[in-house]
Amino acid sequence: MTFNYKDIRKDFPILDQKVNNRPWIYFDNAATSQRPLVVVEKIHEFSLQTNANIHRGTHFHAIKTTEAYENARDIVKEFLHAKEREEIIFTHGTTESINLVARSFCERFLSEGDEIIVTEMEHHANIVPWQMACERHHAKLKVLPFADNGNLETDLLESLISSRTKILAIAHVSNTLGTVNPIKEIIRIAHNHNIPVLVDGAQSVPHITIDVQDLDCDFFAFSGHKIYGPTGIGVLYGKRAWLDKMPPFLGGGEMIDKVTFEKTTFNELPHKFEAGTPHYVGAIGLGSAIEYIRKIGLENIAAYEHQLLTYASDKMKELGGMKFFGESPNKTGVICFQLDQIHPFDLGTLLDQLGIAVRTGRLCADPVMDHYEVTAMTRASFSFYNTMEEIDRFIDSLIRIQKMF
Amino acid sequence: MTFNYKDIRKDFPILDQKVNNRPWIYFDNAATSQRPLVVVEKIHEFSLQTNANIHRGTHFHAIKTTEAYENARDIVKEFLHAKEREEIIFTHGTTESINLVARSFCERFLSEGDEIIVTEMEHHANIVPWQMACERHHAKLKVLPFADNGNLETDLLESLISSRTKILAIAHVSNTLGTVNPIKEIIRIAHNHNIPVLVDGAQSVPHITIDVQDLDCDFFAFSGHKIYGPTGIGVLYGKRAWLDKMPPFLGGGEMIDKVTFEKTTFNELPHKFEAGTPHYVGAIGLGSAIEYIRKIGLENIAAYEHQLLTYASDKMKELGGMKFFGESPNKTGVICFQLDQIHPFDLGTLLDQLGIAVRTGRLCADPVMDHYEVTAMTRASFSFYNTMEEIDRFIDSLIRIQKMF
Amino acid sequence: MTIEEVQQAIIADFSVYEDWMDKYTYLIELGNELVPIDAAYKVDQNLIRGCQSRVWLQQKMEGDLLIFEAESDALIVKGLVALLMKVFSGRTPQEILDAEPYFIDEIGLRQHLSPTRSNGLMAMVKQIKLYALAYKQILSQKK
Amino acid sequence: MTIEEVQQAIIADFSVYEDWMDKYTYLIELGNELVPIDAAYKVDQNLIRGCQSRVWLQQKMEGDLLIFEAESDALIVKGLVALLMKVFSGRTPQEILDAEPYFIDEIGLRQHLSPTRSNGLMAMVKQIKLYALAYKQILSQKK
Ligand SMILES: Cc1ncc(COP(=O)(O)O)c(C=O)c1O
Ligand SMILES: Cc1ncc(COP(=O)(O)O)c(C=O)c1O
Repeated sequence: MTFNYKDIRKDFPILDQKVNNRPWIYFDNAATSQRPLVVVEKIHEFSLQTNANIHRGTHFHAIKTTEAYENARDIVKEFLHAKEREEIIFTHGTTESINLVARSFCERFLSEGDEIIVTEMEHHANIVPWQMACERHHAKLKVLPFADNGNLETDLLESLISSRTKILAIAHVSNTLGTVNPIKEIIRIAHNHNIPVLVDGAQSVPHITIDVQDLDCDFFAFSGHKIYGPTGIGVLYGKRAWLDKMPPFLGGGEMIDKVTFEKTTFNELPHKFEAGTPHYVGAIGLGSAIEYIRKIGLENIAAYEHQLLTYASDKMKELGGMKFFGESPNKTGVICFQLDQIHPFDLGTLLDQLGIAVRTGRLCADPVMDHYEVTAMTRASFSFYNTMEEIDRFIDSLIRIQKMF
Repeated sequence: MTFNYKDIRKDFPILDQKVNNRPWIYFDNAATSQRPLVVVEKIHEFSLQTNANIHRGTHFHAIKTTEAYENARDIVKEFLHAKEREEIIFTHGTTESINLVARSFCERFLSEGDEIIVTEMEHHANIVPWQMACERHHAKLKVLPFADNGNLETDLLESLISSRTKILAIAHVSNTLGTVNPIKEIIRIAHNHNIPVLVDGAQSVPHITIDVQDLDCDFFAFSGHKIYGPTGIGVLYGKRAWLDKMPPFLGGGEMIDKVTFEKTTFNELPHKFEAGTPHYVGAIGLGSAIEYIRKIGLENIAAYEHQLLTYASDKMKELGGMKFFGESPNKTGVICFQLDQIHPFDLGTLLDQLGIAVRTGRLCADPVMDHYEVTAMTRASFSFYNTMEEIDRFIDSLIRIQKMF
Repeated sequence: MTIEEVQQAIIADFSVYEDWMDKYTYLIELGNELVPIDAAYKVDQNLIRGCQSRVWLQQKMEGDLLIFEAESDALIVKGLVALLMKVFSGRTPQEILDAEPYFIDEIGLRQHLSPTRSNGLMAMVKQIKLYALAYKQILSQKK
Repeated sequence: MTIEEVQQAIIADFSVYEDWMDKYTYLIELGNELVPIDAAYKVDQNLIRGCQSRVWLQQKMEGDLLIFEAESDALIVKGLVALLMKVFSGRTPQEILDAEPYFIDEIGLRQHLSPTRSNGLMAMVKQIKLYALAYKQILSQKK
């Protein structure tokens, strides 16, 4: 085995602490991941040694910072297997990436009476921007549903598509159901109708190797903080053909070519979409996070996380009164569940008391709550730094809590 | 004197390094400031000990992180003397703050034929978003000019205002001319006509005590990285009355109340304008930066920086062939200049070779370049960690370079 | 019992438990014992905003006294609600306005139930005080 | 001199200077010596993009040889431009395409003049090669 979690734990000293007098167990990875020491140290070191605003600088630190920032772009480009570095836009997170497209793409390509397709399992970040765009442009939002087991009803896609469909936006992996959607197939179907596809990769990049050219997606969005990187940084990949045609999103420094009050012309990609001083420290941290996981190997990570998922699912099933939301055979290490009649808020509070962090609530996915007719869920989500022993303690804690009600 | 720069230098170890074999002199503070050790350490410490996604979390780290983030909001609120903490929106920088208003305010309040006023000395970040808004809404951008000495032609303001004027956007301090604009008076004039005012405070917050209630501005924007804080974080202050009326800017998690595909309702302030996972590490760092400068005292900082400005200006004037851009009696420590016929790029390159970082180019202010009919400028900008000795070396370097041409 | 006495009693009750899990067990007990409010009152307008679980709060005047009824779909929250009911329900508006629910701090609940924890305990106290203020004004106008 | 010889000569010239300030002085000298290009060619379409200073590049064919003329409003850049002219101007398209301007690295210019420094040295080399490619195709069609 190429994967030794004991070594891995050393990379994440933050995990080595007590919460409520018990060793901390962090099962809230789908909300945000922990950052390995190399990333924290990289940011620290950089912050102590190098700092200047980037681009157009003629001095040493400006050049060094610019190089570090642009080097991070190259790392992301390799990571996503994009064709050109100019197709990698640094944003502040998945949410901003999607909003960028929902504003700029729709401003150019969405007209009254047009349609946008999303799925029923989307995170709010991949619903609300499109709803807002539809409202601005008097267009219509259509929804591809999922089945109770958590699988998308891909068969229905053709029937949702019309000559007015302008874009399809879909999560690669659902943040509640864990389902890995067959996006390659979906992209193929959409492309048959000349419909571009935006993939929300927030929950897939930490677990699945991405090749945007092979997927042939038109846009791909993800967040740094979910992939062991810093907060406040994210990525939008977009095919040059689309990005070139879209009007800019934010106006400001760096994204312009020449400003006069009569007429402003815009800079080339990627700068056109990077207005203002970028979060260069964040980009550099993200680059170092990607290098870290490439060293571990995403296949190794995925394989181990699958073991965690299977082990946890099996053990949880053995408890009576366990209901799972999302049981696709093809899913990542995310388990949404309901135990007996215990309210998720109670369960989360008590698990926390026992040192275990899970997420409870509506998980930014109201339509998924509505689908199952529940007001809230409990979600345990695993990462490759979690262990089988932690799952054992999680199960024991569930048993203990079950008895309290 | 309450101010001892020798102590201050200890807070900024990054300054204590050589560039091109000479002790580094950082005179590019208007582009971005250096961060004191307490800020760097605060981020480092926090990153090593605490991390979880904020809001709606039931577990220990989520609560601790949320508290730290919301505490930063309180610090900003106090710093700006805002009335309510809900009026403080965390953004990713001045540029995003202005774009937020240019999108959301204009979507609601700007119609065909309306007008927006900016000034001729604005940074592109306070021009382009308004130009884009005018283009979207078929409105007109009007420009308040400045005189050659760098002072705004405030007298002309009344004549620019019409019944169609919907908003006025103005820099508190110009990033090229250094002029401190009489914004309180300008706001009073605008308010007489019921016109709200957005103040671009990017260049004022590091030097001038801000009281948004006293100024009575409607919006105030600034960036963390220019005020000794981290990159990727910024602030928009807005009066509740306006923020409540404006539609949301970005759609996503946290900014919603309830999402259905038929109808989405939005969350209360400030969440309504904070879609997605915020850059909580950045906000916490910004809070610590503000605490740091409050401890030093903005008055002390301003007084010392004024000494640096006067000293440098006087010495520079003694050199032959020196032309200044911006000579307002009321200015911050920013000096834009032209030495003989030496191209700013050459000057910047050679200064860098001598260990001195200045900014050269168009400074994100094309209209200022056009005003003086130059293609580029050289800018030296000072901060309270700079010293008289550094200015002496700067002057010596200018003399040396002057002889090379 | 006065508000003061009730708070002291609650503090005494909780002082028995050292382990937080036991305190929660006790809260769950209290939650289970709380009389459910009439389904007719479980409407959106009685929902307390900012809670992760749903909390309904309903009030009425009986003579000079303000009677509260409340419920939650989460049991721990229901237990907390039960405590607040003991403290605040059946009091005059003035008594409510004068009282600080310091027991929350004393039994260590605030740190576990801070506003940012979005369980809405604070939101609920605020709502109770708002009602008290409103009724006080109504009563003073009657006189 | 062949391209190779010119590059070697430049490297030799620069090897005299240890201090970068002296190298810059030399570059400024070279810049001052560069024959200015005709004002008629100083138009936007001849501007090299991505430079902080303005750099104009103009080309023509004389027989089999590609002649470049260039200028910049910044003197150091003009000096760099002069070096590139020595290397690339008056060569056949094929010679230009075959040549790598390794002298830039050797005299330590790349580190001081990286693409992100936006002085456009690299952009200029790219543009020169593009012209060479274009003329090569034109020439081969003529034959
Ligand atoms: C006056 C002014 N406004 C706006 C900005 C843009 O700030 P940021 O790049 O941090 O968004 C700057 C900084 O360059 C500035 O000086
Ligand atoms: C599927 C999915 N999309 C989008 C988002 C939003 O990401 P962020 O909050 O980093 O912008 C998330 C994270 O919660 C997610 O899980």
